[in-house]
Amino acid sequence: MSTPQRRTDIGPPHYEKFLHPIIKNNYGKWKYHEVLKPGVLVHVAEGGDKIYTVRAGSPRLMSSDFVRFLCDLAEKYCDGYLRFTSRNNVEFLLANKDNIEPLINDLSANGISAGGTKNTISNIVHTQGWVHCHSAATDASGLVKAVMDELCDYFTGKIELPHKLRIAVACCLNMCGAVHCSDIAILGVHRRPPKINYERLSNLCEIPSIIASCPLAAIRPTIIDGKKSVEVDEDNCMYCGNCYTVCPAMPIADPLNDGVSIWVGGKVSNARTTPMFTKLAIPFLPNNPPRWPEAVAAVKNIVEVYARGAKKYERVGEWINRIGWPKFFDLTGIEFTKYHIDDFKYAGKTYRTTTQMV
Amino acid sequence: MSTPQRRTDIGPPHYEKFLHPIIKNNYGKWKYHEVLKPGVLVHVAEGGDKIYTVRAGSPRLMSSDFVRFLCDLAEKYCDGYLRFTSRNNVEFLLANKDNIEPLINDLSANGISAGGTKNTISNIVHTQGWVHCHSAATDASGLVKAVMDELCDYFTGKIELPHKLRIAVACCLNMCGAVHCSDIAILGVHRRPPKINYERLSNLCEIPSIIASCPLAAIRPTIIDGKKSVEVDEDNCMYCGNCYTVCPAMPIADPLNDGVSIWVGGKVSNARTTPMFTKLAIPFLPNNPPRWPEAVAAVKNIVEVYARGAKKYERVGEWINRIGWPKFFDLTGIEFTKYHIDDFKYAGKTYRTTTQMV
Amino acid sequence: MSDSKTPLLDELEKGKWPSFVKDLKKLAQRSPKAKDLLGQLELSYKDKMTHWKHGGIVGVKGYGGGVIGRFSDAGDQFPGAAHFHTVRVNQPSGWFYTSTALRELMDIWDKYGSGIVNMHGSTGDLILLGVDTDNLEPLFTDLSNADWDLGGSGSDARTPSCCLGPARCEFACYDTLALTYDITMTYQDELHRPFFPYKWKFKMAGCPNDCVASIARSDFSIIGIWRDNIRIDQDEIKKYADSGLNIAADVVNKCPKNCVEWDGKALKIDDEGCSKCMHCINVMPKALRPGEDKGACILIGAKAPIVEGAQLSSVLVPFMKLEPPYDELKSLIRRIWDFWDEFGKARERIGECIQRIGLGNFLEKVGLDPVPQMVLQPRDNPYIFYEEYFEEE
Amino acid sequence: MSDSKTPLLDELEKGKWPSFVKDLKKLAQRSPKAKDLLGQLELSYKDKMTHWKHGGIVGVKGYGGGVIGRFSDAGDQFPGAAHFHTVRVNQPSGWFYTSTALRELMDIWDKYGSGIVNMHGSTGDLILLGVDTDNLEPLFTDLSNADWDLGGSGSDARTPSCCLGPARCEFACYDTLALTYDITMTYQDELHRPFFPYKWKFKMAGCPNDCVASIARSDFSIIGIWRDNIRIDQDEIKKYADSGLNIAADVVNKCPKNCVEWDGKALKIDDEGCSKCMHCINVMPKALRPGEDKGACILIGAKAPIVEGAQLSSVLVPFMKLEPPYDELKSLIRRIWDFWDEFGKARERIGECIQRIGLGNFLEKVGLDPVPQMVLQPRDNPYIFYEEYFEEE
Ligand code: SRM
Ligand code: SRM
Ligand code: SRM
Ligand code: SRM
Ligand code: SF4
Ligand code: SF4
Ligand code: SF4
Ligand code: SF4
Ligand code: SF4
Ligand code: SF4
Ligand code: SF4
Ligand code: SF4
Repeated sequence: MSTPQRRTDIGPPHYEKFLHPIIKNNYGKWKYHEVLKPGVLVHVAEGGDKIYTVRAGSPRLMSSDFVRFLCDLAEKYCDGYLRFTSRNNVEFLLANKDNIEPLINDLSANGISAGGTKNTISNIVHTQGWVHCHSAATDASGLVKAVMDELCDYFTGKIELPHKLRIAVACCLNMCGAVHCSDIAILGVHRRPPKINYERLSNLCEIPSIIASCPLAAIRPTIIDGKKSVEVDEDNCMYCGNCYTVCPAMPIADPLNDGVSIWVGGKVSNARTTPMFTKLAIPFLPNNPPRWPEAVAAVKNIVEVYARGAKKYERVGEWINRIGWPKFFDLTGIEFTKYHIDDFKYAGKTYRTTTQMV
Repeated sequence: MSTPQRRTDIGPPHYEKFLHPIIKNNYGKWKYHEVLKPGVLVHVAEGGDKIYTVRAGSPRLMSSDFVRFLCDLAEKYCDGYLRFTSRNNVEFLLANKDNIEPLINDLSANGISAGGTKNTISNIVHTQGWVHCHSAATDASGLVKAVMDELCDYFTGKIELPHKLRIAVACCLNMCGAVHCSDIAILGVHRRPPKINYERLSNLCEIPSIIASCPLAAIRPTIIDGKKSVEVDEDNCMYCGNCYTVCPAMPIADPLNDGVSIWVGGKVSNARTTPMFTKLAIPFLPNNPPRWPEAVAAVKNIVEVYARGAKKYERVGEWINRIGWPKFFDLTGIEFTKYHIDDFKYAGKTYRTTTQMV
Repeated sequence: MSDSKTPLLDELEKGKWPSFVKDLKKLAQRSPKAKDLLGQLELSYKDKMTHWKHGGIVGVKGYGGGVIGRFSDAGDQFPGAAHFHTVRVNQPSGWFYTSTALRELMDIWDKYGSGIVNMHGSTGDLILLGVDTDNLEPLFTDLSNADWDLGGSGSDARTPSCCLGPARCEFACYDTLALTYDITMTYQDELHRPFFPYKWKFKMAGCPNDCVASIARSDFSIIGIWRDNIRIDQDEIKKYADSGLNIAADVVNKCPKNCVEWDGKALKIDDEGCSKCMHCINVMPKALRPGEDKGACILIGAKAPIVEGAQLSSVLVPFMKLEPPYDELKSLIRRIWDFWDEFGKARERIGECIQRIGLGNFLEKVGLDPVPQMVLQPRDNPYIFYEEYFEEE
Repeated sequence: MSDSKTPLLDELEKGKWPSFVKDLKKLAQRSPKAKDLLGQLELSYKDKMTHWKHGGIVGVKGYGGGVIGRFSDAGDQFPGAAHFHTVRVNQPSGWFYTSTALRELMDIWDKYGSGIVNMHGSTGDLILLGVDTDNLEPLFTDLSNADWDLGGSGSDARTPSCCLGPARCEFACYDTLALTYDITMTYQDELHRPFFPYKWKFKMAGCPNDCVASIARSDFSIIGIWRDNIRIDQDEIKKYADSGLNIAADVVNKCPKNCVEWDGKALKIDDEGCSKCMHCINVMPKALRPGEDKGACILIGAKAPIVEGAQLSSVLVPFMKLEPPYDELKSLIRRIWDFWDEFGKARERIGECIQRIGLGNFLEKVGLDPVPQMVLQPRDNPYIFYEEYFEEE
């Protein structure tokens, strides 16, 4: 058998090939939608056609067999058409309303919940963690599983929320999980400066790149054993790990001190408010695998306090803006510390330059 | 006659000596006030006592004879009690309501208007200018006179405004007039780097202080004729004049290029919004003494557009926040330029990070 | 004690949310790589630290990106994890699939790799997790023959992604899927052969709801919007009111610009004051719709915190019509890349570069006029670099 | 052409606003210094530039501040302007005067100086403008014998100033005049003998309206506020409503925290949600008053732009009771000055110093606990300097 020819720069398959016929026929001609119940949407076209969507939770990290299982369901209920969402849920696109319940039953028989629409907690956007990244200060998939186990009733809509609530996890400050704009975020953090392996460093790394990598200019050139090297001004290091990203000889992982921080009040949409960054809630909680009980409890507490206090259509950040940060710390019982006070480049803009405290 | 002994560290006269008896009796026991008409207030004490205030415009820069003239009026109408306000207006404190009109008539016979209360334009907070400062890029007193001549009807309340409107003038970037938080501000500006007098510099100035004085690190040490000196990186100089403040050998005044800039939308009070900085409206208008017609017209235009467009109780900045900056530039016909885009340290926070344009 | 080799991970088999451990343990029965991955992960759970080594450059011929090298520091214990590279497969626009296509892909993956996937990566790729260096070329060959290509990694244009837009959403103001496909095809070279100062991400959202988080997560954010008036169907408004929606509380009072009026009979919107935030439309999609003069707002510069702090994208072009062949857009992209090429420093994202150079200077260099829509507010400091002045005669 | 020596300035005799030119021209008839000042000013109007030279250190014995040296660069043309120093006279709290006191002061000033004054300077002083070096000592002697003292200048505590507070304002939440007098007297040494890294300004406002612009213009801003509930007189509310005030539009809708309710009969305020912004009270002073548990919010760090950009003061102590002898306040001031003394750089305002050192570190050093009231929001970047950690055993 001759080796098949490789092809390059062909790009992804054209999306049209993958569109359900109803979608293809009504492309760009949708009129409105309704959320029939949590996890179930109907979109109605100008001409009256309808497409039903069942959204289901997914672990994102999965086996090819799991994908095949999803394909089985898609074939059984919706002519093989399925998609994934920007938050890694899976969506089944149904022409036939009657297939909705059987599909949901099949899913739930396999431990998969429908949900994630409208005013629910959707899937957690997350990253690789210990599963696949060298940079990780914590795991992602396990942490997400632990949190979602606890919050699943908010995903399915069993417990109602004032509005959408979006959680993200990133396992290091690179923030591949884009936790910087989430209602609640969990971020893996280091708490000690990198340890330098001088020998590897001079072989492997470019000194200028290392120096440029430090957000706080804490890395200075130096000479070690006659070789050009670097040293870290530990007083100016805030453990971001970026020097490690550019230079493998500056590992920063430290099982004793790595852990997670909790962030709140970000959002992406332009609905009502402009997009907002996530702000620090809890500077540090220990890495406690396999179930990170401290982190899970912290997130749950915030969700519950939000659910009790927010008004309809208020995202977490909007709720906090209304009640004020002092009240947020008060209601959640979270301690406000020196760490909460910004000291990076826009710090001055975060001081309270008014007598208005709420 | 023996020289009288000088006394030191005695501090200012105790204010109690200067309080009108009605004020002394009702100190801290005021119940409410009313604005009887522009320039005239009545404050009513818990026990029913009343003190009337007539507020009148003042040029701030005045002769001792003018002060005596004010004293004459105070003696004639209010037992000699008068005060000045934080915006340099003069206030007469009257026990007798019947004295209000005669006092106002006397004032106006001498070219002085009552006004400045409530929703008016009050006096312009300003600085020394060419009258008394070495640093001035423009005059202050003359500029203020020219502007207030034009806006006097807004001071007297003849023309109504949606709310208070406060104007400030500062003659250089030191901003002694605190123009950084005013509804409208006029700021004297230079547009060329300092010219260095090397000889004087080495005699008069400390090199490290000069270097530290530059907000943009545009000043570098150098050697001129064997002497330690400095040079200015003209590409990084934004003409703030702070090097001149610390070193007389770096004059920056330049009649050809000095002028004024116009700023809008700041406020100090915590009423409704938090205090706000003033923002750039017009980067440059020529110095055109004695009447600065371009600057006067620019301010008047903004006042008029504000008066037409703002809702009751909206300060200039609140009005702009509601209609949006694009609309502000549109309505005033002011050109938006590269100069309006911040490039100093918080620049990144001023970019529009949303699709919301209003 | 349990017999299991992964007692810690086993805890994650419990609970209401689907368990990746349960799933991967099943896979491990047939995939040695998956088995060793779980073994190493268990070790991480025990040690509380990662066991992956830093980077390592691997790839497929002629491509600079699309593969992330990954080597274990516990390869002796877990040989299947010793090489465990990632292959980023460029997903179809909007993450639409047929089961047939997915099955074909999974079969190829099982043939060469661990059988573990991410559906999907944060940037949008379909991620194949765990393949040996030697299998990279054959895997790629099979993929390409099945019509799949790689996505981006390294200092290149990353795989563009988009919300499902007109495929299933009535709010879409332009065709996000078509544009994403077009951009992806147009920039195949930039996607596969890193030559930028750093990574560059495109994300296309059909409306200001931004369901693909483009304003937070892409260097170049294209967000649909309209210029004319919100379309109102007063009958449907009445029906919402009749059906119990509290229009005063949920719409009028929540409008950030205070520009909705409702007198119990008709709804009025002051479109001039409206910031097109979508809220009222989101609440009453049957009654309200974006206007008809649609296009997109182009924003630039979002990124995660490192180095200069996180940034959101900021407005570059307040409104642009977006119709194939998208010449205006592509010309702009080209001018920006030329600028970046000239002025960008290594590992400096475009957003950081613009902040360093100054937005005003950047605009000049890419040939865009400054407009107030680009800023939240004009400068509040007087540190102006005047460029015009008179010379003494 | 006119005969006048000041044709340009003469233009400023016209118009509705009181003319300083008219006034000073009259003064010039008896004051040669005033005459030459006008002459030099006319020259500036012609040349479009200042004719004052840079600084020059002059003063009165034993004082480091209070006098600003000013010399003309056109002293040959205008000998009366050759020396034209400023004397800053410390104004009484709240700028209250009797005509007797002012007349006495003006007589002294006419004796030694130009007769020109500013009522008042931006910081608050009563400013005597234009005296020769030789006359400084005799002037000061006469002033001090008439109970007047100098204010601040240079790197010292500047003359504190305050709104008229309880003297004539029903909103005052503490006694601004008494505190200002007390502070001024307590810190006479700091006021008169520069020993700080740079200037330090105190400003006292009786309530959040901040009629003395303390939050914008003072390093240490003391702004009155209350902790309990706004006092409501429902009868007076009714009267406002009856007299035509649109409470819904002008109060309810303008409340920034949406915490006022008005049903046409009674007004309700959710005091927990209220930010004490003053607006509702300002609009209906007869009906609403600050609560009874009054004190002040202490804020720190305002300044004009140079060097690090303008700053507003920011919250240091959300609420402090302010009763004589103000021990808590003075202890805080002392701790801050000690800190500044140790950490401040020359010509670095306290606000700049705090930003350089970090507010969190500053708090630690002055012995204040961090509270969320100090910030508008917690940090949004993850660059945290953790101080606690475990050491390997
Ligand atoms: C399927 C998906 C797009 C895709 O191409 O995959 C999607 C689809 C829809 N979004 Fe979204 N959004 C999706 C991610 C997002 C994201 C991105 C994210 O979460 O990372 C956002 C921004 C979130 C944020 O602000 O942090 C997002 C912000 C919205 C909003 C604005 C909500 C708000 O008020 O802030 C709406 C409007 C609404 O919910 O009323 C919306 C509304 C919708 C509608 C109703 C649009 C429509 O008419 O079809 C869609 C069904 C909604 C539902 O879930 O109730 N979608 N939506 C994404 C589903 C993710 C998931 O599995 O949960
Ligand atoms: C796989 C993925 C996380 C995931 O689990 O989904 C990922 C994984 C890595 N990211 Fe990322 N990033 C991924 C999306 C992101 C995102 C989110 C996004 O694209 O929407 C971000 C934040 C947005 C942004 O671009 O700023 C992100 C910000 C980073 C950064 C920080 C870049 C910065 O400018 O601050 C780094 C560091 C770097 O580039 O050296 C990084 C680096 C990495 C590296 C390559 C680690 C490294 O330093 O070499 C990770 C490889 C892990 C591995 O071996 O599997 N990754 N990375 C995502 C890509 C999947 C895909 O192609 O679909
Ligand atoms: C007289 C006065 C302006 C006026 O016409 O009212 C004034 C006049 C001068 N100011 Fe000022 N400042 C005056 C209030 C202010 C204010 C406003 C305030 O205090 O509320 C400010 C802004 C607030 C602040 O403090 O930041 C102010 C910010 C400055 C600065 C910039 C300081 C900074 O940190 O940015 C300088 C430059 C310096 O200190 O070297 C300065 C410097 C000066 C000097 C001494 C010029 C110099 O560089 O040597 C001016 C002397 C002029 C003269 O010869 O008469 N003046 N100066 C004000 C003092 C009168 C008084 O004592 O009552
Ligand atoms: C006399 C004076 C205090 C002093 O000790 O000298 C004073 C006195 C009063 N102020 Fe003021 N304010 C005085 C300067 C200020 C300043 C400072 C400034 O302008 O530099 C401010 C901050 C301005 C800003 O925000 O930029 C100020 C912001 C206010 C406000 C808040 C207005 C707002 O909504 O933003 C009020 C409330 C109001 O007007 O309803 C107020 C209200 C008042 C009241 C009604 C208080 C009262 O119950 O007596 C006083 C009479 C007011 C009037 O003018 O209608 N006062 N007031 C000052 C008169 C200055 C002048 O001659 O015009
Ligand atoms: S967030 Fe950090 S540890 Fe996690 S995948 Fe990204 S680079 Fe790796
Ligand atoms: S960990 Fe971050 S802050 Fe510390 S030295 Fe490395 S790059 Fe700098
Ligand atoms: S603003 Fe500048 S020029 Fe004007 S008085 Fe102050 S220091 Fe002098
Ligand atoms: S004028 Fe300002 S910016 Fe220019 S060199 Fe002097 S201090 Fe620096
Ligand atoms: S971004 Fe807008 S167009 Fe795209 S899916 Fe979300 S709501 Fe629909
Ligand atoms: S889109 Fe937003 S701003 Fe516009 S009317 Fe609707 S709610 Fe108001
Ligand atoms: S600050 Fe408050 S207390 Fe002082 S005068 Fe103004 S309104 Fe009255
Ligand atoms: S003081 Fe301000 S925030 Fe408080 S109730 Fe009145 S208007 Fe609302």
